Amino acid sequence: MVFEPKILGFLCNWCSYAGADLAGVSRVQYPPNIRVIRVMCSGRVDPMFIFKAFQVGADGVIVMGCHPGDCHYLEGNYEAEKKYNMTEKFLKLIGFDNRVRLEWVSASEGTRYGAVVTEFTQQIKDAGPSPAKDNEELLFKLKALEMAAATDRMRALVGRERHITEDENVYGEKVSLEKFNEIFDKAIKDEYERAQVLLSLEKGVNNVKLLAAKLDIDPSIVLEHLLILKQRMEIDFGEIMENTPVFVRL
Amino acid sequence: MEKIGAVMVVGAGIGGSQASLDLGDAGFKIYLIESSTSIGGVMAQLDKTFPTNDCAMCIVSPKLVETGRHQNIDLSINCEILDVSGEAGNFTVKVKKKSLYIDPDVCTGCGVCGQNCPVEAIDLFNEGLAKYKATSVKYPQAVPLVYAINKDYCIGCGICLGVCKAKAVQYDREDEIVDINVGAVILAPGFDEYVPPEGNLYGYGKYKNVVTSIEFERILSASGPYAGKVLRPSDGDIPIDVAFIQCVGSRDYSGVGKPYCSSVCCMYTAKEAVIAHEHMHQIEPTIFSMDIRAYGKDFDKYIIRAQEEYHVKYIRSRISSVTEIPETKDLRIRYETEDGKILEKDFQMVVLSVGLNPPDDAKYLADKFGIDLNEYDFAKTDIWNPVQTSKPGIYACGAFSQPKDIPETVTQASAAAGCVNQLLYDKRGTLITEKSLPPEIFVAGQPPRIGVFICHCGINIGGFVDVPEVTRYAGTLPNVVMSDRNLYTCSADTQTIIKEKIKEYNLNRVIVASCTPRTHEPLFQETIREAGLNRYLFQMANIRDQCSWVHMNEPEAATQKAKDLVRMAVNKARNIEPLNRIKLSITPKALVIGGGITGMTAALNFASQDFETYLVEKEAQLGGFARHIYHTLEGGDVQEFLKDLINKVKSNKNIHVYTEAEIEDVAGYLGNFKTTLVHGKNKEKAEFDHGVVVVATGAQEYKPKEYLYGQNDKVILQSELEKMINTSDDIKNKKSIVMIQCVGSRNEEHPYCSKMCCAEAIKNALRIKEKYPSCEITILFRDIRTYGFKEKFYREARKKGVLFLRYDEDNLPEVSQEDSQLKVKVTTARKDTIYVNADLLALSAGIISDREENEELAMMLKVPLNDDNFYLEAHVKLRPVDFATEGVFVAGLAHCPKTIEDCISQANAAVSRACTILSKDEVEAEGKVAMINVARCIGCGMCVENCAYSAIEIVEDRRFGRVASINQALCKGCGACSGNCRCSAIDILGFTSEQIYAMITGRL
Amino acid sequence: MTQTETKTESEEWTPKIIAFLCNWCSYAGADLAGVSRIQYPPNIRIVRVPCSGRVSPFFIIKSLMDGWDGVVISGCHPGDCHYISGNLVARRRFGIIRDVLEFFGIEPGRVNFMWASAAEGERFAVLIRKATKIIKELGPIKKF
Amino acid sequence: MSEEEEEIRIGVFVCHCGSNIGGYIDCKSIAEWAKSLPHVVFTQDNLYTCSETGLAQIKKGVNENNLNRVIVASCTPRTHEPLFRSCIQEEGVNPYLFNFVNIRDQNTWVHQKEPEKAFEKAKELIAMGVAKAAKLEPLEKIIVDTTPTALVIGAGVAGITAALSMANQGFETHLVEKEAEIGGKLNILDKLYPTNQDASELLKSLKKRVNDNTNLTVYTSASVKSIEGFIGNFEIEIEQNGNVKELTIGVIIVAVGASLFTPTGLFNYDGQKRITQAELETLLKNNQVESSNVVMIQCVGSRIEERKYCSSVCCMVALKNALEIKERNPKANVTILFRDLYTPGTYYEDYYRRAREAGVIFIEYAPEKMPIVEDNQVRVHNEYLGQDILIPYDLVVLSTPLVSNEDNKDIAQMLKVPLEENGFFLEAHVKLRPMDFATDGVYICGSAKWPVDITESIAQGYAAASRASTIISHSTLEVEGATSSLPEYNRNLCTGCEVCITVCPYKAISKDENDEILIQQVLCKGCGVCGATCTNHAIVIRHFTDDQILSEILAFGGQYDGV
Repeated sequence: MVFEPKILGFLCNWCSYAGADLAGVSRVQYPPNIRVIRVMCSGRVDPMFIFKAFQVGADGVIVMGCHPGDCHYLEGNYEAEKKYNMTEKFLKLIGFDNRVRLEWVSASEGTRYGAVVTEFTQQIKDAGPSPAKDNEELLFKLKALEMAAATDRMRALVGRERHITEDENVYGEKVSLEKFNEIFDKAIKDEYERAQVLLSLEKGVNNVKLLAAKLDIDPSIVLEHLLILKQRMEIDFGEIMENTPVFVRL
Repeated sequence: MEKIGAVMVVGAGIGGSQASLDLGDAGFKIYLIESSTSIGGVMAQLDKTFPTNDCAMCIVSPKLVETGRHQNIDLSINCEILDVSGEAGNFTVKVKKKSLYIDPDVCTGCGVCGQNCPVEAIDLFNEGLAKYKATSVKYPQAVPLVYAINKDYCIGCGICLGVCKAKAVQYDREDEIVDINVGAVILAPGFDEYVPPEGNLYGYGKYKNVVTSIEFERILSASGPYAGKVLRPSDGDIPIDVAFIQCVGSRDYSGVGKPYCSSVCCMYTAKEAVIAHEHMHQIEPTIFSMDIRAYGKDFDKYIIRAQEEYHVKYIRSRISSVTEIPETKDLRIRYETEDGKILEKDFQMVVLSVGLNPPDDAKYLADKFGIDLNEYDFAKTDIWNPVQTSKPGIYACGAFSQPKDIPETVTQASAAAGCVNQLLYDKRGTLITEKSLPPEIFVAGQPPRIGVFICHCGINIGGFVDVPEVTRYAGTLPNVVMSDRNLYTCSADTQTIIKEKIKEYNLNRVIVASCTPRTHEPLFQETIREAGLNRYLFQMANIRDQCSWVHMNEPEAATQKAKDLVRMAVNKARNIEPLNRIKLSITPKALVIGGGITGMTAALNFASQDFETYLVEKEAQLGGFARHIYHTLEGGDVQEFLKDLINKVKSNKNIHVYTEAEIEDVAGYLGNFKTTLVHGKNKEKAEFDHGVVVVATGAQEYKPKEYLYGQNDKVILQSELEKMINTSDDIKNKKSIVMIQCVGSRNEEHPYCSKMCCAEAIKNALRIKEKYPSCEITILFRDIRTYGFKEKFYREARKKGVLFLRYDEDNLPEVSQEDSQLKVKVTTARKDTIYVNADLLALSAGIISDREENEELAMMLKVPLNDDNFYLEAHVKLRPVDFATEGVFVAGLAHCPKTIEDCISQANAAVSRACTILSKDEVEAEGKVAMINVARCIGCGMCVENCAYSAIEIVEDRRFGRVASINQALCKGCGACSGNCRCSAIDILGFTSEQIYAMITGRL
Repeated sequence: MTQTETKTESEEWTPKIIAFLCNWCSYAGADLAGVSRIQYPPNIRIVRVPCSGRVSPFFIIKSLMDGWDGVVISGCHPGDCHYISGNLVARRRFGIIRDVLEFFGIEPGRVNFMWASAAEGERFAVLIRKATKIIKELGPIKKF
Repeated sequence: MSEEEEEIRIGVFVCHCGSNIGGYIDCKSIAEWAKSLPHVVFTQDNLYTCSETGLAQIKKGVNENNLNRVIVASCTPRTHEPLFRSCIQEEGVNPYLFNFVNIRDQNTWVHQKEPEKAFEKAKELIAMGVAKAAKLEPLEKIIVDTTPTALVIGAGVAGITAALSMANQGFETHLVEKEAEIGGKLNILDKLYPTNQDASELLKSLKKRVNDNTNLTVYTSASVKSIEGFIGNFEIEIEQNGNVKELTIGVIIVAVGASLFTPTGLFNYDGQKRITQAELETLLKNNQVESSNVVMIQCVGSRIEERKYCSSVCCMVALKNALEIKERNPKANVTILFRDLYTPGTYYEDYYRRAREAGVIFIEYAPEKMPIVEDNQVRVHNEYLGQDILIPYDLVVLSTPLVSNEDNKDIAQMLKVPLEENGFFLEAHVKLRPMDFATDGVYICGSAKWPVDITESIAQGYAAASRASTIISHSTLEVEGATSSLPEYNRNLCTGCEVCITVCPYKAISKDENDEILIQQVLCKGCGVCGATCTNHAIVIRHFTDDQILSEILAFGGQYDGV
């Protein structure tokens, strides 16, 4: 059977959705694999939506917004780009980064819309069906990514990224993208691992060594994560079993 | 130059805080300058303290809170010293107060900024074991509880600005540079711990399960990263076999570490081993050590307990290598035993007992303040006065001059304060301002009119507790005439509101429902006092620390609890009455008991501050035991010093010396003692009043019954040997001299170390070797305890050929006499038996207390003795020269064996503590004290026994016969008497039974 | 008033516990639990006393008579007392009170003595959880 | 609460759109299939749902089946949503309980060759639409009263034009000028290009019109002290001579103009023999120019590293003044040293030609080899000759740029509008909304935005007034209901971190006096960026809530939340 990917598109109302309509009016033909969710602005696309989409069986997700400078809401698409970049970085951790795309399509680019969708559909076809389907482990990881992206830490960083790297931070200085990314990338890795730890705890994987083995992270790092999660009041020490403390999710 | 009545204290660890408190209490203006963002220093990092296993935080935090709030102490954190000019009596110090980027006056320390900061950085307070945020406070109980932004990590995202409800974040806050004019400076920057360099043989930095002792301290701490669970960093398991390796970076002549002994490591290692075992019983600690230097008061007992009760194993060895077993991350230690075997053992974790280094900025400070450092870069101090630096007017205390433990640090802090008192005494009270307060409104007997202020604490309370609902509820409670809520009740503008409301509603009781009274009650009490209400007409309900913060997931239950707590507070408030603080007048005179170096130093210090002083000596002449000492190990001429001291005492018009004196009675209490004594050959009677007492009665040399002492005249004491060396030529023809250490010390009869004997033996040995290099000297020892910089002399003695042989406690040397030849048999640790012929045998006899004499005086002064009959101070760690009984202090050998310099420090410290009282015309006692209902009292005396402060006595009452009577000046209001009173005759003002019943019964 | 306290069927019964904490160690420990945001059951109401030695046996009996389901008394660890020996006095006193309570027919488990230092926020929470559990198992107090 | 408890009853109407949809997929069977979806109680297929008949069918369906959610699967919401919304509104159903499913433009039309797949796609899109519809909540549009008054800040030619235009439309208009006289740069100009009309003439006529206009109040030597509120309802404080006047204003036009640049230290500028064009204007005005050798240097202080922009008016000013000198003294030598001459449009190009014809000499210089003004001659390197040319002078005139006013920042802060890097005001969109700010109700014209000449200033003045009048020509303002909000039940989630404030391009979010986040519904456009950014998921984007979008995603994956 030919693989027909399920693709979810988030289209901004003013440019991309209009472009998609124009494609229709112009009878531009493209593969019917895409399902569109209309949002007012690409900046509305919460990273959570994308992780969720993969968890419920999407093979690919595409976010489309106005071209830089054309945003109906002035700058929403710039914010979208930052959020998308973070999402992509997260997905890269599980090799899903080739299943997402951010494209700028204007209201007048019906043909281009068709081309982009066609091309992206092909890309996903080439990539094959999402390995997450019925794959406990990948679903677990996707869930972890979703949780990680939803932490206030990640959201604060991504929410302020544009401001402090392109404009100026509170000290009137511009933070170099390099420095920002160093912190950002570390945060992505940490939060992903911590989310995995939390999810594992829920499944009864509850001490440092078991967690380290399951998640393939150095036990000392697992311990660090656990301590931070404890500070955040997500978990607590439980009883001690054979000289190893057990951690419990609160 | 005009003298200035202000003092700068640099470094706000326990030493700096103590010095500030002493001097602040004595009426000086204090500028306390701290380089980090909160005070408390290393002590605040500790879990427990030796030798009592006291919780460090419990005992230090009240002191820190007091320091932070003291009205004469101006505390500045995050500071840097830029420049110093001037001279003793008048210095100008340029200080840079580095910006915290948070307004410390506005920050309420609620911590929301830290929780929301997205940038994680390392937490230094937990020694890198936990992560903290770019906005953070050093530790949860920090004083001042002010957050700071670490700009090195901060990316300037601005989140903290938004989440700070108090609006304390100020990114454009600039550094401030101020010139501070002071009369004297006390340097108390503490120490920095030794960090094993890269490539160290212990694998520190390379193996995760090798940690330093200070890191291990945080691991042990209940408020540390692992919440007090002992876990190893590699995998969070509880380690079973834990090795402690001593002398890491100390007593190290290889050039990697430091040559001196860090003095405290033996004890803290034992403590850490004990606490580790206590926290997790499965842990079996092993300590690798060279000598065990448990030379302080009750230290040896602690080591014994560690071994016997906590199964701490000691191995005398320097280890040769530590290697990690990659699969398990366990550590394999290779070591050589005393008898020469090479062994290996695996441990789950290794703790390195790292030494104490001079502070990293020691050279910088020395340069700025113009003081000299010694060969190890510690502050160089006067040989007779260990707190006096090379520059007059500048004093050093604590580990800055030599590694030392907490009580010694606290003693030195007070000693430095004592020296400052001496320098600036006539400027006391010149730079401090007393607040003028309106007269108190008379409210007694009026129906309560209660005002309740409920705090949102930003979102800290309001986020979980329905504050409007609690406010509404409070308004419905009996006698509550107004209830209001505030964003931050502690903010300055709210204080104004409270005062206005008191006027508007004619309030006569005020309740604040917010955080904890431990930190904030004094603030609100001050506020209502300013509004004319007695400060005890205040109640606090803790609805944050003990409610909203601990029930964050149950907002409804938390709201209900907050209501209950407010109601309980209202119920209590309805029963509270104004209290008065009793004022006691002070007789500005001092009594010093004991005319040795300690007593004379104390007396001279008092006298030079124009306090009339009575110096009482039981012997015919002054000088005490020092009359038998010629030199110190470091080379000081004791006799000359003593002569000078005696002359000064005798010529001082403020000192009345009584020799051949015997105290008959000391009556009275703090500020108002009356002493009677007889003195002189004719037993003349004398009687005088005084405000304070310093006990400096000293101790005695043990007269051995062992080793043929007294039977063979070749067997002498070290003190006799010293006399021989210094006054005769008798040594000349002695070919072999043997010394035996620990004679009459560290045994069953005297289970403590006499501290000085090792130094004494080495001093004499070195003197002999100097004069007669061919003389063979053998020292038989158990542990050589040349702590601190004295280590140098031990090393020198070894170099010069002095033979050191170690024997075990259960295998004591034997001395026999064959013909005229003395023979000493010793079984060494290698189990070899050696015979040494001795032309002279010197016994290092211990120091013992005079039991009878001490018991008699202790009874008179109502102060306790310890098991060894030395005087027992109020608190082993933090009140080393105080007694629980106020106005009475202890110094010198009466406290425990110690060196001359330490005696001098203690003497000055005792003076400083006494000056906090003598400097005032009157002292104010706490208002919350015990009160006797004489009609109910049957005079059983139970309360007298229970009172730790000797504040109760049984008196004859005209109407009720024998009843208890409370000296409110001495009472601390703990309530131990009341809780035990069988007749319910005692009540505690401020915590009366009626008030507590009201809280109990007002449940619904 | 206390007699009127009823619980709705659906709601699980939770005990009401009164705690007497000494100001210097346990109260500070309870504060630290808060500062560290360590969560414990909200059934406890805290009364601050200067020292555990202040807690008269009457306070305990009065509390139980008044309908509190349990009492917690916590002071400094032995040797840590701010008032030198107040906690030791308390310890001696409370050694006896459990027997007295039993004599009255009150389960001794309703009265819990413990030590918690100013650094033991975690321990404080654990002890409160434990005490709550014990008292919960004992059920509501009998009314006098 | 009652709405929540109310049973959700969804009706699905599938449009054939003639053969546009029906020609490819079987709408009838789709409608039939849709009945199987959760909460769907009624379905119908219509030939043209948007026709009178179709609308009547919807109304009937709603009435007979008690529908409280309506879905139309047809063309695109962008064109047809309002129609269907008002249709169900007429039947008493809140218009926001309507949901559109696009099965034509984005389905049948684009998958004409794969009708089976298009059929499946249509079903899935409808399933997603139903999932979202089940989560929809009724919303109300917000109506705000507007005050029919205007404030114009700056009484230069742009400001006066805008103010007159507003006043002439009958709006009470307030014109604030910081100087003692109105007129701005007209006060210093001599002639105006390309007509060579006297600037004073124009000024005189403007002043007269201002004075005669009863709707217009002028405040000179005055400044705006504070601006609170929002579109239609700004609260303004104007300070004049120490007195503060409070006004309620509907719209604000920023026309603060720009400042002259003094080229201290450049080309030996001394204000005597080496002056600026502005100073030359004054000399010309007073007829004091007697020089016979005039050298003008263009781009002095503009198009350099520090100030990268072209000031756009200087070329024309130089030409105008050169011609003026030539006209008064045809013997005078006038040389213009330039980098590029910008004379756009026929009028201006023509003007340039006239200058050449009049004998003005043009010499190009390169920025790497700047002309050097010596004591009596100017040394300029000529690329073509490959050597320096020496031009004797008795007057050097430097063409300096207009620069932004120093107090722009204060005004920008009060208005919550942005400045660009050179300190000029930044409009909402460079191409599409040149007179608007992102902040509603605030408009921009003249050199405050960018250096412009008189002609352009006048044009912009009219344009800004026209934009502004669209707001206050209505007594009320209707605001979209699908905006972002911080609902009461989410208040405790808000940490106050203010990230939403930074990302909101409309400055619709601020903190109120209680330090709590306040979303000004009137200003919010509902883009949703704040909601997607909110660090603690406290902000709800109405009509596009997380819940609604997630249910669409779940439906996409074949899952139905809550069923």
